[in-house]
Amino acid sequence: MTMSNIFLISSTSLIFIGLFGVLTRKNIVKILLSLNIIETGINLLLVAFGYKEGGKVPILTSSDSINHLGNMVDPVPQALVLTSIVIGLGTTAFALGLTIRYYKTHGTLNIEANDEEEVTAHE
Amino acid sequence: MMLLLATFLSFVMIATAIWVILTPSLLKAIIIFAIVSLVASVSFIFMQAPDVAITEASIGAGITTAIFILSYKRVSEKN
Amino acid sequence: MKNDKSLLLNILAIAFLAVLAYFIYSVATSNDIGIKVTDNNVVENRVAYRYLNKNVLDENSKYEWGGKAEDSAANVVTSIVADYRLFDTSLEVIVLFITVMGFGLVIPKENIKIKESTELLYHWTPLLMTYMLLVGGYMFINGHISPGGGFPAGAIMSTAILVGVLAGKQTVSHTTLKKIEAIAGTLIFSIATLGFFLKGSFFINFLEGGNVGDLFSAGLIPILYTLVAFKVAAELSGIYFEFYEGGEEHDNV
Amino acid sequence: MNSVLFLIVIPLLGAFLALFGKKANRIVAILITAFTEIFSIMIYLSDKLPVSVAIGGWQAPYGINFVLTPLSVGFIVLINLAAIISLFIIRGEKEYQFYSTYLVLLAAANGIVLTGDIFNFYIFSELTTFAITALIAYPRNRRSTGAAIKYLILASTASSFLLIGIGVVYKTLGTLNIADIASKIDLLNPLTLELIIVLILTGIFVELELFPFNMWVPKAYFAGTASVNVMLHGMLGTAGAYIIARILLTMFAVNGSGMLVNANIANAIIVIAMLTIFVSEIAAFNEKKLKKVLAFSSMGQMGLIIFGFMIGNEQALTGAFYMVVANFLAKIILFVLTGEFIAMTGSDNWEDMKGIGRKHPVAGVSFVIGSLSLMGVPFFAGFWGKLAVIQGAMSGNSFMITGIVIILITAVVEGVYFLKISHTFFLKKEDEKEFNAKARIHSIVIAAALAVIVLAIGVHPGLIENNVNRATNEILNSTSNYVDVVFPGRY
Repeated sequence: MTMSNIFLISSTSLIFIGLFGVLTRKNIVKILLSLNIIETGINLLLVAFGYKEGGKVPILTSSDSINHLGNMVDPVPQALVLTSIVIGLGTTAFALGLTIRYYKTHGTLNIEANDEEEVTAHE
Repeated sequence: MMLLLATFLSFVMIATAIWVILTPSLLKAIIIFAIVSLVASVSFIFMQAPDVAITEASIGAGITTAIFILSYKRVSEKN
Repeated sequence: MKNDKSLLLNILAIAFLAVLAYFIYSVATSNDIGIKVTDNNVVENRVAYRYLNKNVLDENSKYEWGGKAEDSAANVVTSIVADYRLFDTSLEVIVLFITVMGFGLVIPKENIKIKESTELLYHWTPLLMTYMLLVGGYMFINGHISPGGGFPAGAIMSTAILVGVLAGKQTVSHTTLKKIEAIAGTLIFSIATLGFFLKGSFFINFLEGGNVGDLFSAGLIPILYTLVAFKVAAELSGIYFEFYEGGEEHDNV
Repeated sequence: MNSVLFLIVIPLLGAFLALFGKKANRIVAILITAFTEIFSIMIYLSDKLPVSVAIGGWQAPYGINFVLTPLSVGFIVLINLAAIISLFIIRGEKEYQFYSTYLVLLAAANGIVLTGDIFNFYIFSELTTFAITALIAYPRNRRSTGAAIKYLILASTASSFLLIGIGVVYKTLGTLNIADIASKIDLLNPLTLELIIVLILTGIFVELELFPFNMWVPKAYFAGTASVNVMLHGMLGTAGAYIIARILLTMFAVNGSGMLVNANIANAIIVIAMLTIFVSEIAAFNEKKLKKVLAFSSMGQMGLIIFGFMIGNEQALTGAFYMVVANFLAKIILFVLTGEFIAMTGSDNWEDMKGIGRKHPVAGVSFVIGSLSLMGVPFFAGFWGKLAVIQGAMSGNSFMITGIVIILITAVVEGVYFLKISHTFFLKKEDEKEFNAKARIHSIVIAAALAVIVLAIGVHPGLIENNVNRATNEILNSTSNYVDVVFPGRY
């Protein structure tokens, strides 16, 4: 068992757990938490894809580090993950705003609530 | 030693993630999710990605949790 | 919530995930020829190798610590995020912009009283905020030589505003935040367009100069990161304000 | 050709400045869209195509690049045309958020078509998702909120698969450039390739409106206003058709043919497309809400286009491109008029719209022309597309014949419900009540003008034949054509 295998397996499990949550939960906030777990899992997975046993941080700190560029971990997945974290935040924020509105219009957080207007008229 | 620690972290992460999905209390789920994010950000340091670790800690664990809790207050105030 | 326990749905979901897991397992253990997911990385075959060597423009060029390079950011991740793939990063700013705007659009406007903060929080808040702002400022100024960058810096700075909101201190008004956001966004894209008029290409780092490892290096990167940090901070603080802000709702349907 | 970035940068600058513009937003939005439309037509007519544009001065595959081919720029022209029409039929949206979001959507739809980098594609597709969600949620009532959050959750889950797919591509091939990936795809292990295709396909499924993931479509169309419907159909739907051509038939194609590299997955997509056609036409038949009928029909047409693309021979591809254009024009007519009719009668139900065709004969006739074209009646634009797709499927195996049978059956179903609806419009109004609102002249003029184009193409398909053939030839040899633009001399 190497370090990268551990992280590959754990991140894949996180993605599966999140998928299970998205598929089975009914509460919108729970679904959003599951989505966030998927996103965390993907971020870990991408960084693990770029990881290399005994690799170093891809930051130049001294004149010596330039001679060992081949030892550094792959910086591109890290750059992609930086972007995807921010996109995840955007999704979460927007979805939570919609959730609050949903709670006001539907009176519940259940995703299977009826969307048609007529239902509210009787309440 | 590092390997052992990494394995431990992975187990913590998976266990807490399952807890998030299964717990019936929303507030509990949100707080535990913050733990998942924090452990993930430690894992990023293990994978030599300090940039990602800082971003995940401040955005993934910090701001996301804050927004979740503020929203939770809005959707639970009536019951 | 009792629907959460629907057994059939859970079994179906687990079955689906099991099929998916089996597929991934068979991919990982496949013995056919060709590049596999499980193969070890060979950095030399990847685009990352040229980023690390900073020789995208000229394949044979070499650089030294304290010397010139096509991109003089010592943090290679930053050089990718803010230079080689700057276009992605500026779109990321738009992602945050549109989601926060959508958030402000859909959230119901209600006046919510903030609880009186404790004496301790009220008096120590300025110190805490100054400290957070300093950390954030350090991060975006040093983003090209050490871990950090515009996005986490903006996030930390917005936490300072959040602390202010929770302590009941009026720090900045919502309108000011909107203005900062729009001005920073416009500046980012104006700089991108300026590159077209100066060097003939959008999103080009036309200020490139300085030496690898110096604080004053990497050309436009610190400037862009400053703008990004302010924009992100303004946007995220806007979210906190939306939660507590009353006001008229414009219903036009 | 670096100036092509203005297609992205100017709408985005406009999106920021919309925060300050109070009443001028609509004019500014129209001006910006007119600029992008004219600019894209100029690029299409110039002789500089095809060309690859490196952004930021870093050449591909190290930097991000835009690839301008006759196909991509042609789609840009269509998308911007839909955008400008959607602005003209706006009814009462005044807040700056609407225009800001719209301008971001415009930039994102342009970018999704032009980009030559798979991660950049992911960001653009996320941007369209958010913009569309905000536009659907804009009315902020019960219906639109429900539709928006369901779409957002579905699309984010799907796009996370796309991100995993991109990660696997980078892990195996070490590059993110679409042309670079396309030229190296043969080096991959077959099962790994299958995994990548499945992941990326799942990611774009939601935008393609394909069967298991398309329940958001009727909800979203029903919740949106008329202009949002035109945006959904004309911008997102058209971009979806382009995505199939570019991602499936270029990145994952057998070199020298328009076929997907993995025959099993191609067959699976064909089955899903057939299911989509069948399910959506049956659902449309039973639906009483006019907007939902159109949404279901939109899904059916999308399935038909994907069916044509997946057959992969020359005739089917030509047919698919004809379908894209015909469906684009005809559906815009129907959505524009539906918006007017609903505003006039105050009801979503088509059974309540009796007498509208008598009051406004031009609008009524345009609606009939649009629906006849969708059915594929001879001498209307849609006919040539359906004919060519069926001819293309004939030369395929027995499996394709099933597809032909389904297309013919659903064409009859489609014919029945569209005729029912059109007939209702020309019935005599029972009560003497006046309509709630007046029809706006410019909407009817737009619809009538598009109807004339549909008729002209139907009678004389040579009008767009050149453009369609250009696109078909590009896709038939897509990999080598595309890679040659970005990396001259690699093939």
